[in-house]
Amino acid sequence: MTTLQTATAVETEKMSAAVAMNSALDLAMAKDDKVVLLGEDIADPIGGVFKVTKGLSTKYGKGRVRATPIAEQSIVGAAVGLALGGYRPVAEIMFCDFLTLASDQLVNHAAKLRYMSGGQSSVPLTVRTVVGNSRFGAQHAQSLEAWFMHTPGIKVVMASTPTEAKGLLTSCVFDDDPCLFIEHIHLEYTNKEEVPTGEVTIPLGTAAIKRPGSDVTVITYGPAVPWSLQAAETLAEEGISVEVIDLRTLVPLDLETVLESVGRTRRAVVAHEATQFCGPGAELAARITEELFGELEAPVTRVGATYAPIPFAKSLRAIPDADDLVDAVRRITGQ
Amino acid sequence: MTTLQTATAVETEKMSAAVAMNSALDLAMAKDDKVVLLGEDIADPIGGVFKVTKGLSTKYGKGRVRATPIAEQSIVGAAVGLALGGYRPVAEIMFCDFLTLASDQLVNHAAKLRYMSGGQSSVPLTVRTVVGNSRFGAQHAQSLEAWFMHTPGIKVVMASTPTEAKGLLTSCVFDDDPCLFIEHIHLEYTNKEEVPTGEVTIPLGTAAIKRPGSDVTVITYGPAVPWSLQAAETLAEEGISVEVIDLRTLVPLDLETVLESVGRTRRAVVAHEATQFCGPGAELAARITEELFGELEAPVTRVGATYAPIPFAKSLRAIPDADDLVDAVRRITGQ
Amino acid sequence: MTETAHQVATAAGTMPSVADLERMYWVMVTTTLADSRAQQEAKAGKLQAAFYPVRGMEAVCAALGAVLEPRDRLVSTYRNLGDVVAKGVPLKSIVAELYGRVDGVSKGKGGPMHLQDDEVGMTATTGVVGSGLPIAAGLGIAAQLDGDGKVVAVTFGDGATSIGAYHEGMNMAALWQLPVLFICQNNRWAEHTPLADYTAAPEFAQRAASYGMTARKVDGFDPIASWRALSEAVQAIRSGGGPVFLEFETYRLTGHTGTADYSYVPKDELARAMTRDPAPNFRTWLIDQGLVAAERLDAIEQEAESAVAEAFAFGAARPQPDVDQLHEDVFADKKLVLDLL
Amino acid sequence: MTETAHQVATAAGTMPSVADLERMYWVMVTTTLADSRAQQEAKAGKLQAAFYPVRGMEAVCAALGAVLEPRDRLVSTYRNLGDVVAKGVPLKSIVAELYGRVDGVSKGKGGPMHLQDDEVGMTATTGVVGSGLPIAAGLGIAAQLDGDGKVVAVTFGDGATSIGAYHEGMNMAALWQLPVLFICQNNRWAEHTPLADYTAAPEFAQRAASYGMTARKVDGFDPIASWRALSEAVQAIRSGGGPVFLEFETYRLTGHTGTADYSYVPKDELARAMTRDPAPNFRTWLIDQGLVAAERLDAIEQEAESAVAEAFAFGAARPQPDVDQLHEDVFADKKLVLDLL
Ligand SMILES: Cc1ncc(C[n+]2csc(CCOP(=O)(O)OP(=O)(O)O)c2C)c(N)n1
Ligand SMILES: Cc1ncc(C[n+]2csc(CCOP(=O)(O)OP(=O)(O)O)c2C)c(N)n1
Ligand SMILES: [Mg+2]
Ligand SMILES: [Mg+2]
Repeated sequence: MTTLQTATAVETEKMSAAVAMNSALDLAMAKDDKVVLLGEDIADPIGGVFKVTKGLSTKYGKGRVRATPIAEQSIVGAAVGLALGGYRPVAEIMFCDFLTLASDQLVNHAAKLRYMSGGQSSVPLTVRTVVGNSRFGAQHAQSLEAWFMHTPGIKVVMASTPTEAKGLLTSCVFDDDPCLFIEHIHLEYTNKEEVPTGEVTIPLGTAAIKRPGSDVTVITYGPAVPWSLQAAETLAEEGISVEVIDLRTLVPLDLETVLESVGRTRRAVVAHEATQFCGPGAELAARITEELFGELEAPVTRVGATYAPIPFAKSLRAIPDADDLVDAVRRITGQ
Repeated sequence: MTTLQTATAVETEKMSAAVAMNSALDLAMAKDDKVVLLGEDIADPIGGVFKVTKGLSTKYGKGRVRATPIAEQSIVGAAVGLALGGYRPVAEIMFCDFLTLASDQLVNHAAKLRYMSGGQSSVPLTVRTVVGNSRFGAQHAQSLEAWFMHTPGIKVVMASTPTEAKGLLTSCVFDDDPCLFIEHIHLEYTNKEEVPTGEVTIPLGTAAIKRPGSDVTVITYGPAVPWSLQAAETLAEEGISVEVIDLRTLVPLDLETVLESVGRTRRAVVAHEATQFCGPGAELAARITEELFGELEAPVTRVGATYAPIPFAKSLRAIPDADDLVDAVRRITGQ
Repeated sequence: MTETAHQVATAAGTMPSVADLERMYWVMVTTTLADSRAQQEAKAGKLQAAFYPVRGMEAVCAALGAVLEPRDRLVSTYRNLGDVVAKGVPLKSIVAELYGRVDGVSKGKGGPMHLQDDEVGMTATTGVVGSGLPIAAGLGIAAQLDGDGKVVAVTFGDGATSIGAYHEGMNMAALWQLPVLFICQNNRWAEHTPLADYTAAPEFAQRAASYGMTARKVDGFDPIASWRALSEAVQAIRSGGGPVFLEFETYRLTGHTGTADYSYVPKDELARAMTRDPAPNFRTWLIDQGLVAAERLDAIEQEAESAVAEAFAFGAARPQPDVDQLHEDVFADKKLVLDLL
Repeated sequence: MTETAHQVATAAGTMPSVADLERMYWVMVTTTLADSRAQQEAKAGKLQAAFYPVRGMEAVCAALGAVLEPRDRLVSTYRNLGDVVAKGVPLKSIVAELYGRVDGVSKGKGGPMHLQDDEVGMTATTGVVGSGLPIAAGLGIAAQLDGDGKVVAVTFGDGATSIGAYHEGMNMAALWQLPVLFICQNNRWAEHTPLADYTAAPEFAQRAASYGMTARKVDGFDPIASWRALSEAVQAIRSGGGPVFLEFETYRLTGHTGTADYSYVPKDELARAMTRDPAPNFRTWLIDQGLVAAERLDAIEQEAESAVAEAFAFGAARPQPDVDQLHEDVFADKKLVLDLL
């Protein structure tokens, strides 16, 4: 499977995910003047609170890069209108928790207009948003990707590396369907890597095997990828060979890659930072079991956030980490 | 298991669910003057578009039964405020799809305030809402219970009979946590039955075995219960004995009843009208499999709405029915 | 609202061309007839759809149709029959969509709440109160970036002024001076709740002005007054003057839906409003003013009558969409859906 | 805003008692000191929390604290330090919550964005811009039903006026004449976006009046003008006069958060605002007017200084909550949670 397709795979630069996404937006805007950005604080000098749009209002003007009022419904609603008007809007919703304010527009309009219009409307919008963490408390820390997976008509994407953030975001911008692109505050600036300076696209719906292994498959995405790889490392030292699959897009879902792997390893754990109860892992566990029932050596196990709002105090850990995954893998491998 | 507890189990009257819920609210308001209602069109003469609040504004005054502006955020937000102010508000959101407009208040405030305040706040509110059907098109037909199951801190309830609607709604009103009570337009007026005229309460978190059986367990709730029972009837004629469990509350979840049953039948199907992908059935399937892995004869199967917005035309059937369930049961029983 | 029957603006001012007057009359009559027919079918259980009558709003819709160009965009609501007829959506495609049939504008998949026809600039129709305003703002940004003088019109009810999306859309349009025409159809009811029961500030135009945009209140029963206000607004917007808000005072002449009870309406209020019924008043006025002859109006009526009859016969007779449509147009690529099943 | 430094209202009018003046000064000094200390700790990486400074708002907060009774309720935002100090939340419990410690008002589970203390009527604090207004409306309904003259105050920023919840809350309060005091802290910035970039209608009081409620603009740097406007409003509300909206003109004297860049602020604007810095100006004025002696003010400052030092020492030293708190208070009954794991 191709994990990366580069138009010009030559020049690279060390970039954080924030910088890589900035580059993706910059290239997209240069290539297609129908690409427009909107969101709170996205214009210069600040260039977005996470700096992903830095420099773009200066380069492309405030007509195409619009710092908006604090009004999430109208940010996404305006993106819907822009999309219907022939543009490719990229809207920034500062925190994933604030998607609750824009969910009418996302769910009832963006995701349904193509269908309800009998195919007349395309809604090629991208909503970028960020999952925070407990430094801000419970209203700035929720991973709501499951809500949008459960909503027919909208694609859901979460990257785990700078290069993939660039490639997946580019694909979202040029996709003809609405896309929700969820970033994570921890991945935004840490983990710099060499990223192609030219256009990168990664087809939506292709998972990547981030580490091959033979005993257990860990299926994960977004911020859980780094700690899943870390867990795999720990487990390798114990002689357990873990294959780590980064889904990269949740809708469309690359089930083929998942089933091929679990068909080999016969054991699977799904790991994510969203709440476990009724979360993305439930769908994956149910689906894997439906498809590979007779072949599984153990039930598909889930490692997700516990059933609680995200507490502010650090001593209270609601979101899982490498240790939890290590435990889960040990459990289903009978160690 | 007790499926029904009546304070005075004597007098009954033939009631639809709408009338039974009206009776529940009436009795609750008479008993506790902290119970107040708010929502669009809920005051007389119309008494709510589904007539559930008919007569109550006349009886208890427009101070306690408030027809609101069309403003879902402030309906639920005001309910949060009322709850913090010592009241037991019951808010009506006309269609489940409009929860998208109120989800900030439900998810970020109602569900989190007890936790974020370190236990200082109780938020004893109830939000009643209705799932429509395709007579209204795709923006009036969504079953969003999975969103709120995935949100720690809020209870989720769906009744399938008039008596249970009355008993569960009463429990929600007097519960000290926020409750989302989802009704279905088809169940609102059809299926009249004898319902106690006095107070009825059904403890949240208790499922009911609606039909005992030995070959397969069907786990279902709300509008899928009647057609699940119908499917069980059809299957009985083929010699397949189906146990039908009505969950009644999704949070808290009576997993004990479910596991006891599936432990016996060793086969399970989860049936609901919500979208199957990443829906409530995924959690149940995953959980049952985790707990009863070695004992299952077949993978837990799901019967839910297909991955599409709800089409208006009747020829396009996105929501499952008895036939789909019959097929699914036949499949996992190897018929 | 004065109480004189047959009242149509007589004050001096620009006037629509005779062709426009005739088209306006055609829109009003067609809308009135199709509306009554739809209500009748709904009450008889033959049209199994939530249908939202537009009786009382015909004059504003007709005037709007006359001032918008086909390239101008319109965003409407569930109560859209007058809007879609006026914008030029073919009647047969409208009625077939009401019935959920394959020849409907949206192949029967949207239904009456979501009538849309890109060919004529009928861009979107929402069933969620107020949600059209931010969408219109976005279309306004698109039009502004296109820079070709397109106007975006959005219609909504008086009750929609209470909701958050209304507020956000208004503020955004004023901020960026977007080419958006906000059309508040004030029929004095929000479902079954009267205006006075949901706001302490019933002067919508005044409130709209406080966002920093031009705003006016207009007699919405009067097609000429409506046409004048609308064409002035459209001109101003087209020439870069920023958004305009127009509140049209009318009255809901029927129940909220095609089947809803309306016994609660104050009888005298309704009777007074009925004397302003747009189509018949316009007819009388056109004749009185010597603008269009009675015979010509008769011919328009007959044409409308047979068009409506034909459309309903067509709509009810056409087949429902084929089952393979179920997963079509969820995404641009159908295969993606099949992978998720 | 005039440019005279040391300016405090001199116009005739009712005045707070000396005790109130002293308490107001105490609130202002304590807030200023605690704010600076929190920013300093945040910048040093010792306070790992999003902290939102309140510098510039001290006068309004102090005046609000002076006019509200303990039974009156207050709903605040992430930028809440002045509000919670003024409402009487103990400083140690505040600071411990900033650090997420077990002795915090919310046991460390809420954090700085969600300071709350039911004991003193500090009812809720939201991190979602504008969401406090509908909640305040609901508390207003409760107060109205209680019928005992309680007032509900809600504070929010100028940027919050753009959002849907603001609009819905305002309309609801006006409709039902709820006992709600809307306090717009206009510091001229919404995060990093200046007022002129997010609305074409910067006269918030004027816009508020269009909902059908009393609304006024007040010099928020002036504690006496603020106190007068607030006490008048509270009296009117308490006696059943319905909601009041007050816009307090101030300026954000620091960056958006304790660690945010603020280099983009126009230097002259900031310098002008700095001359109005509430606490030092109030001190000078109290002395000039002969209302409170310098020695008494010195004593208040010293008391505040040691209280702040003590609170930070305490907060940073206390333990974090025990792990068994993780599933406590999700629901009233902890057992329900354990069943879901
Ligand atoms: C957000 C939302 N809430 C509630 C409804 C249900 N509803 C449909 S029409 C309507 C009344 C709208 O009143 P108004 O805006 O005056 O328009 P009218 O129907 O009078 O044309 C309501 C409440 C809805 N469609 N959307
Ligand atoms: C709904 C929502 N959108 C965005 C944010 C991020 N945010 C936090 S503070 C803030 C600025 C608010 O400005 P204003 O209302 O003027 O209050 P101030 O911070 O100036 O006191 C924003 C956009 C948020 N908390 N909530
Ligand atoms: Mg209306
Ligand atoms: Mg501000």
